[in-house]
Amino acid sequence: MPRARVLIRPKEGILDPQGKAVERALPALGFEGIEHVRIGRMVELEAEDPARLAELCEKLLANPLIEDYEIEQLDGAA
Amino acid sequence: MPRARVLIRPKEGILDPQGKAVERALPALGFEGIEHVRIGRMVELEAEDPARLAELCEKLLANPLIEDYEIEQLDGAA
Amino acid sequence: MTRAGADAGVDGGPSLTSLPSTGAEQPAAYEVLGLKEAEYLLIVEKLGREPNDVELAMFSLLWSEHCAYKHSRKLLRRLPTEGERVVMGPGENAGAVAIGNGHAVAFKVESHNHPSAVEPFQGAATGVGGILRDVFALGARPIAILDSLRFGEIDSVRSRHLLDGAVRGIGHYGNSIGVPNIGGEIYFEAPYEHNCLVNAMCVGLAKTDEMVRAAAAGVGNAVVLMGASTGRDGIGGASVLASAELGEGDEAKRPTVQIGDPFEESKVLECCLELLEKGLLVSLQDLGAAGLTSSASEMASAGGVGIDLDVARVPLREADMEPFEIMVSESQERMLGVVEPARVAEVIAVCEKWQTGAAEIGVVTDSGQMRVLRDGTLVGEMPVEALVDGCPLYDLDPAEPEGWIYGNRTTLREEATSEEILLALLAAPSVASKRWAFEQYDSVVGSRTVRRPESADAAVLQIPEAGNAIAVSIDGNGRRVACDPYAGTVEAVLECAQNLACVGAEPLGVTNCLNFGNPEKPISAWQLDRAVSALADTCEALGVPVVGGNVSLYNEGPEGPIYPTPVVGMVGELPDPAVTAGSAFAREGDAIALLGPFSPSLAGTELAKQRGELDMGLPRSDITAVAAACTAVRDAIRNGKLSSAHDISDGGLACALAESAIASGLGCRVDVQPLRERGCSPEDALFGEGTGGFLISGDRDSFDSLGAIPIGEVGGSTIEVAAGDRSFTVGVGAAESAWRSLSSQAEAARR
Amino acid sequence: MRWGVLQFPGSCDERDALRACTLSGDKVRLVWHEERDLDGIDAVVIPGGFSYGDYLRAGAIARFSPAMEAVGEFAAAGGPVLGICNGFQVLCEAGLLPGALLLNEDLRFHCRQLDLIEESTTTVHLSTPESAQVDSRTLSIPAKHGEGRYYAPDEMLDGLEANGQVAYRYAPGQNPNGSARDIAGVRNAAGNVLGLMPHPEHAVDPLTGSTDGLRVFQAVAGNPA
Ligand SMILES: Nc1ncnc2c1ncn2[C@@H]1O[C@H](COP(=O)(O)OP(=O)(O)O)[C@@H](O)[C@H]1O
Ligand SMILES: [Mg+2]
Repeated sequence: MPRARVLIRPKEGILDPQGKAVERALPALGFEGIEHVRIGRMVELEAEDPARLAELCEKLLANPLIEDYEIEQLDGAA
Repeated sequence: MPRARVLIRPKEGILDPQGKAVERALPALGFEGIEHVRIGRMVELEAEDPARLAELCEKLLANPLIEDYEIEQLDGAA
Repeated sequence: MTRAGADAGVDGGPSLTSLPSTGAEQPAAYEVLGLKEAEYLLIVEKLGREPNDVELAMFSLLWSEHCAYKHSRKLLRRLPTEGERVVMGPGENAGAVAIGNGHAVAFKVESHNHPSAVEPFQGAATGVGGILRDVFALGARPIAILDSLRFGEIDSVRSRHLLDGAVRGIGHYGNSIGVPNIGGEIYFEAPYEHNCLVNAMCVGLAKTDEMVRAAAAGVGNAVVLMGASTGRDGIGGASVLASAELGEGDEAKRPTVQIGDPFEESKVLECCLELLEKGLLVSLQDLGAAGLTSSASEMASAGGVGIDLDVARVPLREADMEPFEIMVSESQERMLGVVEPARVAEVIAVCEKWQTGAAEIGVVTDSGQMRVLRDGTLVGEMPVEALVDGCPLYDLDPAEPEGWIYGNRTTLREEATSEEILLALLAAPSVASKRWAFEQYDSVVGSRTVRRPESADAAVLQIPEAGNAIAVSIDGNGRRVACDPYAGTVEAVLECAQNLACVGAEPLGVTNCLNFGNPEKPISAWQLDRAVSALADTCEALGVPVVGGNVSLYNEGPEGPIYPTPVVGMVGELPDPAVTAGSAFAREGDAIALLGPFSPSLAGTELAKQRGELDMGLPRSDITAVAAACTAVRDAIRNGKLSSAHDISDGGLACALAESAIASGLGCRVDVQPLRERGCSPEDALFGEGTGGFLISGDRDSFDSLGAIPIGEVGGSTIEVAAGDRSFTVGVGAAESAWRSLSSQAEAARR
Repeated sequence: MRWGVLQFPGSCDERDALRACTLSGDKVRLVWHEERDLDGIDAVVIPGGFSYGDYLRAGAIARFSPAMEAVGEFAAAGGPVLGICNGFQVLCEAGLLPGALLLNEDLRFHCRQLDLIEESTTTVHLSTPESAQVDSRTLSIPAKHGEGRYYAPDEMLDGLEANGQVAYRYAPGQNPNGSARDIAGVRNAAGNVLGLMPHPEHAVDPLTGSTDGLRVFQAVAGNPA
């Protein structure tokens, strides 16, 4: 079955508490020069019908009010 | 600054209850033919020195006992 | 320009549907911002000119229902607010009462209904965050959270989604910040289907002489913004004022949903408490609805001073925010402090220690003006008095409805036996055990929790600092208030008092959240008017002051208003945490008795609901008699005379018996004859509801002096009740499975 | 005996831990996460709570603090260390204890009083004279976490069991999170570092439910009840 990857990230302008906390902690760990850290989710799956993935994201995987998503097809269609 | 994306996924063989929960929710929402759902994290950031990202992943972003990671450079180096 | 989610940021504003629609003629900006023409003209008059955009944005928010209480303030004047124990009353961020040994507890309940209906997880989480800030703004360390929730019927997918999200959100915030959640209530009723209620209450502990007020003072003192940086959160409605900079496709940049960050709050909380302990703050105020606009203006107003703020000094999350955006942003986890100039550096150092933000953004002036600058250039100037107290207050135009307006749905078959009815009532999600929900909350952090959820009618927290304990309860049955707003609200207050009595506590103070429909509509206005009178009369009769609260109006769905829902939170004191009681039967062979002026009827009950027989009308409670019964129970508990005490509420005596039995694993044998002698039918006696009923167990000998009427005995493994032709026997195990069924009903969404 | 209780931004059970140490009759002080000096401290508690909000992974950020560096050296020198809940996660992240803690199997946070079985052991720090009595080996202690599913690869688990490094298990049927082999707490090979998910510091006062947690503190301090 075709494999796909969905990347889900907090919408632009929406607070990302996780990214903020990690970014703030980095210098103390010896990592300087790292910015704009945003933390989201990644979903990998196999879907018979990749055409329906957008709908799946809207309904279940992402929260469209606060998250954007992006679908990547990982290998050739069936 | 060069942008990068880190994908972090649960190691093969480790139970992924989030993926399972998605699989369980699918039929009620009218989705058939979706399998092997695995849920991980995505970290996007800008790093002055992309060469240090592997170290960042090993030390902080991923826990090697339970997670695999993958680094994608998103655009040309500085 | 979209208006999507304009009501997501604040609670209690007009809902989208009631805002003027964009017709052929473009409405004026003030109209889109929710101001009436007359209000706008009044603003022009007070300023002596047209307001600019920054000023209009600020006025529109401060003159909103949420901030100005324009339809409720006149009613609230009826409430009794004074008492010997009152340390802080309405008007402060939270009320507070003295509990002895130089300590006080501060508490308040607040709604986050509209944000939770849009995004339940974040809406509920930020609701908890907001009420915590109100309490630590006084210098009180939060020691408990309670939550009062209302959703549509649980067989609706939407309700289960909202329930799941709200419970996870409340847990997420409270658990992370380390404040125990010790109680609450959840009701499921169709009128909440499109407008759920999420009310959160916080209780904090402080040394009385170290508490601070929110009044700005000291001309020349610095105004310091602490905590999170400011983004475009919750600008929603005010976005009509945006200049063209943010183009059409960029609406996502103005998030309609605010994200809570309990980690940031935890740091700000510790930071503020440390600042107060070191005496570094003159005053402190949280930023809630309407952000800087309301916190700065209210501080200035309370202190009778002016404030100059420079928006260019506000740490921003997004570049290029406009001045009005900075002034109205509702970004979470921020606090505003007034600091003597010489101590600003020390304040900033403490904030750095806690890794949280701090910026000196303004100064206290003697101008009586709220002045907004950007890099030193004036961009807005308004008299504080006009902003905070200038909004007209409205009288209501109440009218009693002709009859029951909420509809009926029959879910119980007509021939159901008593056994079947009992099991159906126990399994009703509003009656069933809420363990599924409260186990998602940390109830033990802080080492104070002497009575956890479900072990007693009220939560009990030990306060070693004061050498005693407090008890807290939160209640409000909207269905019964719908049947009779006056009698139902009396019941809500009495139920709190009875709950406190059941753990041996004496009431000290009340907070409340008035969740109602559109006050501009006569029926909702009538419900609100009656409810406030009842709240006032009952608290007056009990001698318990109302020290704070919150009002959330415009709670309506397409089918009409929600059930009118006054949520009452009551805090009481008990001298010794080791001497309290629980609701579980304790000993085989103990006698069971009824105490109090309990005269149940089927009106407005869970059974009437299941039979589809809801209608207007409730019997009146005898407040004085109930208060006397509370005193009797409280004293008996303090004298160690009772093995258990449980107040009789939802589902009537039969459900109360089942709950005491399930909690102990012990059965009982009971005869309801004494209630029949009070004129109750067998069904009234078993399933009727009403105030004033205590179910107690203990030594039969001790009951006489209490005026309690023996009705049976603890023992066996069945609940056996003689009630004429309605007699029944149900196994404790069967009752327990019905009562524990909420988790399977709630999780149906996830399977 | 003097305890040190670490405090990170966001941790929230440290006051309870302080109280528990005091109740077990000892001296105690808070150790701020930026302190590197554990001088005069005989045993360390890494308390529960959400250090750094538990963001990214629970315990992932806290383990880099200067205080944790000091704890690493302290543990290597044989000093007793107790990690509770988030503290357990920090110790695992820091490599001072084996394994990792994952999201609860049902994805929900649970707060409940449960029974823990104290595994009998031959190591010095946790042996208790009464451990022969079956009854005294069951502790009633609250657990409260959303990320407490103990995981280690099978071979590692076998090794832990063989070495007596499994310190506590959830009583049969009470595993709240799907932990491997019902494991609630583990110790390091030397026996001086102990981590567990349930909260002994919330079980030290009869008024709040149980005093069984004191046994855990006493065991770590090496002076069993
Ligand atoms: N129903 C009520 N009963 C008593 N006091 C109330 C009620 N509603 C609001 N108040 C009081 O009015 C003041 C303003 O409330 P609110 O706007 O909710 O405060 P904040 O902005 O601090 O959250 C508070 O002191 C509050 O206690
Ligand atoms: Mg406030």
